[in-house]
Amino acid sequence: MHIATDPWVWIAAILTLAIFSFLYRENPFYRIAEHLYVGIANGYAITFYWHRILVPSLFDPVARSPHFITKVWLIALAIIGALYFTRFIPKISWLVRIPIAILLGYGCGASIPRAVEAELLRQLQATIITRAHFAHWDTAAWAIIILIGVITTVSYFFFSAERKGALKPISYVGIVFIMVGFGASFGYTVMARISLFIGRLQFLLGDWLGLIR
Amino acid sequence: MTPQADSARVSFWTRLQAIDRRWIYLVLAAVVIVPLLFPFKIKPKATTPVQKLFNYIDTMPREKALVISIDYTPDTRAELQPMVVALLRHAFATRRPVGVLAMAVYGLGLGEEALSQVAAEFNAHATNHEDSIINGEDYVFWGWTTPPLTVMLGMGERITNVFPVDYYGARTESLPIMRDLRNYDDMGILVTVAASAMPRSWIVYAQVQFGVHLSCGITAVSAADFYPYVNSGQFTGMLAGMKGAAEYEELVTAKMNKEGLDWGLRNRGTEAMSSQTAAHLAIMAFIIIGNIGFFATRRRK
Amino acid sequence: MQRRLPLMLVLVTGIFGAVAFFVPHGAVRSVDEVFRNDVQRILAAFSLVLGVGSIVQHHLTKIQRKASFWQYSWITLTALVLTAIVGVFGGIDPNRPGILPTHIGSFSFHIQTIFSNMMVPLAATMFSLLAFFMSSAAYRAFRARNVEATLLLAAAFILMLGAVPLGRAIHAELPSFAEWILAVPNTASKRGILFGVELGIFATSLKIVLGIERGWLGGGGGK
Amino acid sequence: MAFSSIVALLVLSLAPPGDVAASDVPNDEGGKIAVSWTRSPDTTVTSYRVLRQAVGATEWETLGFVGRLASTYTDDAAANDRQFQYRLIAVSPTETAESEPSAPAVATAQWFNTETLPALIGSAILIFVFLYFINRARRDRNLFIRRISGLDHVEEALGRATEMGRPTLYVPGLSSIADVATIASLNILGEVAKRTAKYGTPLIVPNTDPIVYTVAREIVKESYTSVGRPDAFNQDIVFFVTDQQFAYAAAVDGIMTREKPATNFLIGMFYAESLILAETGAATGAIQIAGTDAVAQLPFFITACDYTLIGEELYAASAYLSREPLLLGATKAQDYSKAIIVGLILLGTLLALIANVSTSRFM
Repeated sequence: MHIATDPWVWIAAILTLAIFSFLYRENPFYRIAEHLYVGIANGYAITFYWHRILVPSLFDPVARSPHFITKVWLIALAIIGALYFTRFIPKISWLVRIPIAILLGYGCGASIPRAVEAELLRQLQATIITRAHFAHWDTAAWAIIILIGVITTVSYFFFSAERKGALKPISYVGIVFIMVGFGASFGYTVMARISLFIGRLQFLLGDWLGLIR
Repeated sequence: MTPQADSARVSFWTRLQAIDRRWIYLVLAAVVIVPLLFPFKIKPKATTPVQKLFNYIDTMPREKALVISIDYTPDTRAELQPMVVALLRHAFATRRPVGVLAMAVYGLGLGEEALSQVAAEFNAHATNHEDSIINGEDYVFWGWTTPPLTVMLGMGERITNVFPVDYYGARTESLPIMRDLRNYDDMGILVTVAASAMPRSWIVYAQVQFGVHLSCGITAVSAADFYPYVNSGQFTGMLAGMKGAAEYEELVTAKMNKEGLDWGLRNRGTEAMSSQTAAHLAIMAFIIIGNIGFFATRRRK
Repeated sequence: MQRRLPLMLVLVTGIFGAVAFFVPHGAVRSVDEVFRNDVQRILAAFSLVLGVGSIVQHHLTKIQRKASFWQYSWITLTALVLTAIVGVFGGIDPNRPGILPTHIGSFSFHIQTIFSNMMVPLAATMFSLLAFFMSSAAYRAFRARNVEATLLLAAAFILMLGAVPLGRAIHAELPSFAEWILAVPNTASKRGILFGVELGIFATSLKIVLGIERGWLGGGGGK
Repeated sequence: MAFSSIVALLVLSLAPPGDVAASDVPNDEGGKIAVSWTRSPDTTVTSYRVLRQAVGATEWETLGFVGRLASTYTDDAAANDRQFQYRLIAVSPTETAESEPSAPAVATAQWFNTETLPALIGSAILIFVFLYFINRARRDRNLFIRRISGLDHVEEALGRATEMGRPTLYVPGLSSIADVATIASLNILGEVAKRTAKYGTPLIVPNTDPIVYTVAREIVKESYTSVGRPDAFNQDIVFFVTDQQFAYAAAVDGIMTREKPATNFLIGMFYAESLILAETGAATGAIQIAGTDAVAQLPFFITACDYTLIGEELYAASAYLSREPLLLGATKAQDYSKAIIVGLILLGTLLALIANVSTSRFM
């Protein structure tokens, strides 16, 4: 058992225990650690926004670019970007809507046709059963089950008709598929949460206390 | 069942259910710590999606690059970092060019950790310039920029426009590896390792327009939600949670041993499997006992 | 003006974003490339002002009003300023140091060291608390109280057993049955839900571009 | 084999590649020409040399070499709107054979990528369906939406709280006002507040977002006055707790154990703290109705709560209650879009099985 000597490993271990202390009950150590986390995260983000976007894509080109038109173009963009600061100036805070509109508009516009292709058409196409599926019995059976599952799940979330007649059994089969799907997510979520806790113990018992190899 | 025995049984179960949740925390902690100190060996058997990704990377043409996108943050590092390390070892062991980028700014530090760790592992055993792993020749760490749309669409045209400068600050045009790594066409596969919906954006923006081959390493929480993309062929296989990481580690270690690179490297994912198993059984026991208590008391009310 | 200009901008950039997908012609493609690599990137760089600005404003008002736990706000602000100074002036790449030296003797406080030894443990441990909440909820709340919950728990048990060697011990086929549940019924139900979610995203994007949905204007604080 | 053909084999040396063709690569911004040919029958060929000549120029320039199995080559350096001719030379260890030059070809840029046609049609149909229903919803507020069974459970749960004379707790989720789930939750809160006002059961609404808090207070006050009980409304029904995720969960746990509400509503956007809320609620024996579109939290709510509104059911319930044109129109439009999708799947399967059309475009 050889305890770590690096001061930083001790700092990391103390912060880990401070967060775990919440399990006993909410306390000052936990609050300190939580507020520290928010501060460091934002300081880290500022660093990389500065070094990896503003410097290489704005300051360098403006300083070094031979063409005057590029300088004017980039400075104009920087001015529009600076409008974000107006968010905190009450009288003219509506100006922040201009940069937001440009980013939001392009993002929504770009996603519409692409998502229709990737999420609707491709997934729809993958549900269609073709003769290729009948090459052997299991691919055929699974393709049929998936087709039924997709149609009944979609029908469960159909609100324009009362759940009477054919829709009643279809919705029932749909909820069975949905619940088996959520069961699969539930089982894997349990697995995920445990892994995160194991990761922290691998640090505490390994790197800090040196108990495990 | 006499009334007294009946009420005794009910009061036992209600008391058992009402115990303080911190006792349950202690039980869970013990169940995880003990197997960490005294692990029992577990050989995870590769499931189909993991095998599919491994076979694809193994049989990719030699000059095609393996690109890894770090789309997760330190929150889910325990599950996803072992995947990145295993993928890097697989690529370096088979002498493939590697490109790494991060779509989450907090993924940068994780990318740096994984790359320096695996490069050091290989360089420790390298004898000459040929087998050592050199930044700028064998791998490039493009770093991060935003918004995601600029990256995903821009890398289909020219990567050096999207990443003029790499993580370390060097100009990307000057790096030798970038000569034949211009855009998606020079990539064998791009693996998005993520905890959130970023893989969906890679499909919607990168694959639809440029047809790049994609796969994903995902936390077990969202794994079930991505199976439709594996089924439709949009993802070529998938690594799900720490179990997926352990399976891929197993395949890579076996491959490296076969190629005479048996360096006894640590596999974080596999090491956690014994605790993972114990904790699973504990959670299942909690649910079963809880439900027995529930049904025992319910009949009484 | 406060509403018409942003709504017009959203419409124009929205239509351009969609059209750029359909037109391979060089004229449109080069404008799209300039728009993505210059306009989007520089505006997004400044968007951090919104995030950091609102956090600083939130904590400053908390300190001003002496709201509950206001003292802790000083920790967030100082941590933010110190990390930013070390990062911006200390530089990112150890062999390309910035103006500020990032180590005193052997004790280095380089941005990557701060990241690995402060941010990783804080973030990772915060998330690993969930394992505990999960275990106590498993014991005291997850009940097979109706048909749906019973189905869910049954499928979850098969999955969890399939993931551990005990599963193989119970029945050789259990792990592959667990894999089958994920690959077939789960794929079907998640694909069905995916169609609904995608139509929801499509509706929201369309309403924003056409100016039907105006909630985002609120973010600007104006009328 | 006739003597003459043997002689022919000896004398005529290598057979050149045949029918060389060149055409513009479609769906691009120009600059690319695809060259194709049939491989030379001789097995001794080791590679092919690709040559190009601009129409009107004299000499041929070599573009590159391809292996003996190749039968296509893409010239990605052809200037737009200029005519080029291509020729192949089959190379074997001992000799070479030249092919006939191809017909001239021109690289052009296209204004529409034909491969995106399905996406264009799909988007157009969906845009039409959505705009149609949003307009109809603006004119006719009672477009039919079935009553979500979840709302009957809300009714029962409120009845139980009234019988036992214990308060009702309503948690509107942890997200901001911009989140669709929060808006849906506030619509349902309005309905719940009307009943608690009528039956006189105490209502508790803790908040984490200042804007959601102010909106929620207005909704509850309006519900109380609309039922004719403005007197029953007081300022501490709806209150702001904290914006810290886990501190909020701890505070609501305190309310659940102290006030012992008979009914808990957990409706809106939830994150990891949903486990703590649902667990404490279950432990206090309250009837719990949940509703969220947070896919990661749904499995926990389903097993921990008595009834759960799953994803879109939450939106439909809010549209059903509020009859707000945007929500109503969107729900109806999504219903009909789903019907189209199911129709296409069934039609596609029928066509694929009968006409053996393979959909391998991407498989």
